[in-house]
Amino acid sequence: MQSMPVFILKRLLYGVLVLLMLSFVIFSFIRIIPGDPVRMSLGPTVSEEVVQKIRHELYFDRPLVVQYVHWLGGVILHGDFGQSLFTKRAVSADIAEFLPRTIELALFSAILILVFGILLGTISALFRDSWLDNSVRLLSYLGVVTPSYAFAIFFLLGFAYYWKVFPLGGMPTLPPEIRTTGMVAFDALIHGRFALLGNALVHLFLPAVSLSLGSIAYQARIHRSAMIDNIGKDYIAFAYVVGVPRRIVILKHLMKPSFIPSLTIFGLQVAALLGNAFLIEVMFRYPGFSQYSLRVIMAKDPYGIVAVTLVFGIVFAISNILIDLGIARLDPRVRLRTTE
Amino acid sequence: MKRLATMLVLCLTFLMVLGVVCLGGTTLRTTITATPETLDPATVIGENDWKVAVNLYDFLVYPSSEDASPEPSVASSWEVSDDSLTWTFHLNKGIKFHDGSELTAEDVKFSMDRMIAIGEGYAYFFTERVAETEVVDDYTVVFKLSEPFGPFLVTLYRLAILNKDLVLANLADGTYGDHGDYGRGYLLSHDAGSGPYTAVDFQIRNYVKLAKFSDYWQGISESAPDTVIATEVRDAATTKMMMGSGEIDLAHGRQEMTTLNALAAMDDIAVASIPEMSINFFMLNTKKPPTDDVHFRKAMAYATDYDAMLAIYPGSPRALGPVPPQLFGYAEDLTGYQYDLDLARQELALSPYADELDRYPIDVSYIQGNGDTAKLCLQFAANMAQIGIKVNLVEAPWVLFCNKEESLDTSPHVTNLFANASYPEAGAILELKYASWTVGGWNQNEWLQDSVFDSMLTEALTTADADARSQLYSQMQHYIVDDLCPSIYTFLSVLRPAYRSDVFRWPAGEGHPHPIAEFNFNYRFFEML
Amino acid sequence: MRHKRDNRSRPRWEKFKRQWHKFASNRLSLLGMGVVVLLIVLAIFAGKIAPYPDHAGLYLDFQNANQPPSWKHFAGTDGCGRDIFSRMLFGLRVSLEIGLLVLAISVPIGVLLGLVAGYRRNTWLDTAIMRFTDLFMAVPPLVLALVVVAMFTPGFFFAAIGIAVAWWPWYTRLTYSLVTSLSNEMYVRYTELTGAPLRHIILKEILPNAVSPIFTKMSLDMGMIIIIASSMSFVGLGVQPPAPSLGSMVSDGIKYLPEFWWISVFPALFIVLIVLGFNLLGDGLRDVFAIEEI
Amino acid sequence: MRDLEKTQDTLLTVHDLSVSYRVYEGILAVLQNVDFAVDGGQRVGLVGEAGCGKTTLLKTVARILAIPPAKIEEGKIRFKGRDLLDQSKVVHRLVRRDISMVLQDPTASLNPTLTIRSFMSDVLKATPQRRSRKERQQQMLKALEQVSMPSPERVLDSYPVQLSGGMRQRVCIAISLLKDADLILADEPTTSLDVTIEKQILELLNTLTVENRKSMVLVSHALGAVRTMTDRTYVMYAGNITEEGRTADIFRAPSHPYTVGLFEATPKLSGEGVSDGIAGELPSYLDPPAGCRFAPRCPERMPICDEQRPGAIRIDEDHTVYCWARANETKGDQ
Repeated sequence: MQSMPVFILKRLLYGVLVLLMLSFVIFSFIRIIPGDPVRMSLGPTVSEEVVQKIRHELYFDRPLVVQYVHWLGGVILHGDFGQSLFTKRAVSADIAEFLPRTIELALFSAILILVFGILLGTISALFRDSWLDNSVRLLSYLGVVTPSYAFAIFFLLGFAYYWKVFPLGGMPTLPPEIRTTGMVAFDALIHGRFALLGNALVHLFLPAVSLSLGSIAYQARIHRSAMIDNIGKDYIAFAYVVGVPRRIVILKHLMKPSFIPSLTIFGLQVAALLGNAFLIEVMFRYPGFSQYSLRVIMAKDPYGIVAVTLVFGIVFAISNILIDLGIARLDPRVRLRTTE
Repeated sequence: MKRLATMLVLCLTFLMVLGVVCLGGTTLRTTITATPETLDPATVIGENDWKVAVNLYDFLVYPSSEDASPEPSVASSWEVSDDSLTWTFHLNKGIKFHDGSELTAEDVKFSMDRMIAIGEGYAYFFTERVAETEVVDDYTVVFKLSEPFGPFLVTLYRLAILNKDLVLANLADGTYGDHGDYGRGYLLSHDAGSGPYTAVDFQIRNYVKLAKFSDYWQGISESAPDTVIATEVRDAATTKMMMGSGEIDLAHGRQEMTTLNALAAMDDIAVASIPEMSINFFMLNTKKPPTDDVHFRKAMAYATDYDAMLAIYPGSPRALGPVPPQLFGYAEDLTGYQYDLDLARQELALSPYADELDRYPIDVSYIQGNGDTAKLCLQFAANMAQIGIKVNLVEAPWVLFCNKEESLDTSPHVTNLFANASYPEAGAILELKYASWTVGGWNQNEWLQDSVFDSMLTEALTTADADARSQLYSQMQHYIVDDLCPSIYTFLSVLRPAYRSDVFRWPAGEGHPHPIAEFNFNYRFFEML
Repeated sequence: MRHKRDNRSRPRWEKFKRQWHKFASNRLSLLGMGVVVLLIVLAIFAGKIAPYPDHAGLYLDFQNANQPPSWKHFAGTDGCGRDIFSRMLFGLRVSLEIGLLVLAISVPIGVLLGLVAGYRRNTWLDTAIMRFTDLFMAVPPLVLALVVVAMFTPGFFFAAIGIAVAWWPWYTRLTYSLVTSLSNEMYVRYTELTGAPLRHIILKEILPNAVSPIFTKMSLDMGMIIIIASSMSFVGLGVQPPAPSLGSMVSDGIKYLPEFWWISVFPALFIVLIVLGFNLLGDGLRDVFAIEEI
Repeated sequence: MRDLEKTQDTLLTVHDLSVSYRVYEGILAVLQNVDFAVDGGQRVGLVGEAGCGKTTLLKTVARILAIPPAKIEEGKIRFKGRDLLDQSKVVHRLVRRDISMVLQDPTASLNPTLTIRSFMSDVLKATPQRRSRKERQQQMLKALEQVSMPSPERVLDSYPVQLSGGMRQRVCIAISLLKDADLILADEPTTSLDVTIEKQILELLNTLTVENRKSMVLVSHALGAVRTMTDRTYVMYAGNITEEGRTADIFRAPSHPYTVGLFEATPKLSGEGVSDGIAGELPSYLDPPAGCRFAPRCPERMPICDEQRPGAIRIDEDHTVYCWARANETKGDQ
């Protein structure tokens, strides 16, 4: 146990290493592909001197490695991801603007996945082969195979256009004075702006649901099978026979080991979330990071792209580490192995 | 979950009420296809940027709502030397910037110098033409040109006057020597103008919020909206919903026909039509086979079914040449090309590629997102098929589209695009479309690089006398259309903003659109009901 | 040597029969297989089956634009008056082609690297390869794919490349774990002892046993890939018009919601059906080969 | 005289129990009309080669048989005069209070994600008497010391993985003894342990049961242990009881050919079957022999063996065997 911090540190370091390599690969990509992004962003009417000047400012006239190192220095020293050619502002500023909203969306959906995935999985495992189980399984199957944007369409049609219980999309803006994290609902909550909170939630609801349904379904499937093959295990039988009450057996002796596989899958689900967020944010006009990423990616905005991939990588790595910690927490075998 | 939903909705409605109460005064809620990237008028050429800029800033001269000819604005009067190289402007007194300080000649000089120094946006009007700017006294400023420049006055519509002191007070370190970043950082999200409105809140990709500037020097009527919120709404479904539910009063004018029809069907919703200084081109690459052959190009021009295309954009007038008719220097006597397959086949027969058409399929590239453009290109492809020309359609996202235009070998045979004159003279669009120095941009896929044309253009632009200039312009148009046929001119672009006629009145709605599209969105002239 | 192989092959055949029996005993798996076969047939004979084959490409009929579903047009028509049902069939073809192309690119690469790394376990080569795969698994596949496509030009081919770039590492991982587990098994040890060459061990011993898991994963991935490909067309970086692609059909339809709902709803449902088919099939296979969650 | 005892305090009687498993290939008829009894304070041995249904029998009694796939075809189980097969709360409570079991595999029977402490305290909390945390602590330590566990404090806070096989088995026993059940079912408590520990554990069980006068069913391959520790012995083969009686008698004069073979094969006995002792292997439960299930392997096989199942033959006043061969002998005697 005591050497857990070391383990985390190792994981972090490794993650950082991978991300550095990745960013370098992307960088070299951008440099080798034809077309001059600077000229592109300014258009043909701008004089060559100006373009050259900006190329120089952005290190595009230096060798790849120099540019990369300079950029890296900026990132490490003062979190400066370079300047976006298309929003004409510091990429870091854009990230600060857009990332929190996406994080909020992702968290919201992640919670939905965890809660409902586990819940449904447990129910159908406990009532195995009952109509309940079967219907859950059927639904989860449909859920797994339906792409998130399909959900989005159906929900838009249903809840936004016909019943009009939810807005079509967008997100209320955060009054600057209460901006702490940049997550609208969260900030509204901690500053007690409940009207805004309600509004934010109402805007989060459909995107989050369409984003998470597929994962919920998958999570449920995994958790179900995990529980079912644990039910057959000797230690459950033993727990019963030495007189542990049913309630405790299920909630503790059965739940805890079943969480191990389903938590592992949960890690993958988070990744899926970040990916799918692209379409969802586009469809719900959710002013989030994915939408921004899409823009810079299409714009071939050099620093933008690198920053975007890097940020995704970071979020990804962090979530993975958290998952691993969770598993280690649950499973002494893992924990002992890592601390050996 | 339904209960949760309804609960949330209650909160939402409550909040809306709250919002309205808080704002107070009249509010005009409008949409734009994209928020500006910056509020810095010196660096932008985009429609959306200027729709905002005309409200934030003042200009030496202001385009008349009749024919876009220059009228006094910040400058009460001006005179030009006989060699038409020295322009002297006398400024009005007591013009207040938004921070209360007065607008003087210093600010004008500063704005011009800054624009040239930065060299982005519309700076190319002035770089290498404006040799220097002199401040004679607080209310007199003199521009010294290095060569005569005919359209000089009208290009001043793009010189927004910045508050020098304010900008200098907000310099960050940058690459403009002792000017640091020349206030670019500050102007990303603040205005430094004297215009009828001031920017109070700007969230990029989200919305811009303008507030009425009460002591605007020309005065501003009570009925003009106190607050204007321009929200970025691209997608049609949302626009329809919000218009229907009255969440917005004025939708941007770039809706598709299906959307417009749906909107027009709603009650209290009118659709204004604003002709732009812009034309829809099929730009034929004159350097790539087979479109490098003039007969081939003419064949294509004859094979295009213009009426079918106008049917996709109903109400847009047919364009015969590259110049929109409302521009100074438009050649009335152009005949252009008509849909005539026989003529098309004759022309095609003259082209060296006539008998090996299938060896030369042509790529037609257009910008993803607007269904009508797609239909246009599908129509075009269908037409070309009629004379045996094979077409590959290439839909590209805006920026990838631009990427391809950068170099000759990546740019396609044909692109479909609207090209926009940046000042109300034929020269503007002729230069943009066909000058050798504007190749490599999305506005010119022709890669014309024709020395004859270049020299004509230079001559025209440096001709001070209006009539002479107009003459040259019309010669050029004939040369382009009749001899070279580098593009197929389909129709004149018309903005069609839908708006709630029960909420406000505006000139464009009354059938008096301003000839320069952006200037229709100067909210000073709006009248809330 | 030869007769030794015969000995092996007969039980294999028996094994196959038994497995087929087990597979067939699960109705859902059969349904999945049925759907997939049907889809493949539809895709191949789209030209024959589609009521309006010419609507798949350049075709304009603004008089018939945005017609609701009817007997004439099962799924209605789109903004250009093209029959959506016909376009769906051709879109299906495109989707399947992309799926196959992606697998054709990523599986061989992935498997090969996996085999090499697995067999040169705990050498620098192993480390290098596996770290390299980590590189490509560090961001969500869709993001990576989009970046790659944006670098080049959008279209069928590069869309496939983009996805493949994000996909091969999973096969490397899978093969790697298979090899490491299999190579511990007795008979491979044995072949090692008999001094059979590495190539022989990999080709004759490991690969045959790795086939079924890999195959299963492929059929499961087919669905995923089709979803991702359609997502890419959805944002305009996938297959380019006029070639019909389900993803872009969906996204085109969105701006016509809610009046012309059918334009995007039917293609969306069709995607669901496709993915459903492949997943059912894949799960069936997984049960038969008794493979853990891949 | 034994009959008297029986009427006095029979703790557990299993009568005519048949249990089968539904599986993909079909129905496995495992237990077949098993009769089995345990008296108060009595220790009963149950022997037979691996896979002959011993565990199924015990699990059925302890009511931890996984149903499905298992199914109780017929039969009665009475415990303290109550029918164990009925699902009423009373019976449930009764079982939870008075029947405890030690499973074969200690590793599998301890939840890898729980510390010994949390497991034990769950058990203690369930017992009728209320205890303070402190008392529980003592109780646990006591239980662990009982099984002569070195440094019990450390063990309490460790996870199963951190313990050796022997320690795990002791922990299991300690846990199963936490509630003082009247009947302890010990299912091969010593497989997977090396000989020395095996000895310790068995002695441990022995003393514990003797001391607090518990009844115990001991399933074990260690025939020596069964011989020394138990009063009665049942011999099972392929889901049938083949022979039963006083341990002493059975070991002195094994009667059923299977028992004989079993004893001969002793040293080799364990997981991998009895190939050396008796030729052949267990019949498949899918379609077991119509007659005596041992017939196919039986050295004294007779035609009838394949047709009818042998009835109970009393060869001694408390020694019963199910075998045609013996039946004829007894006839011969008369």
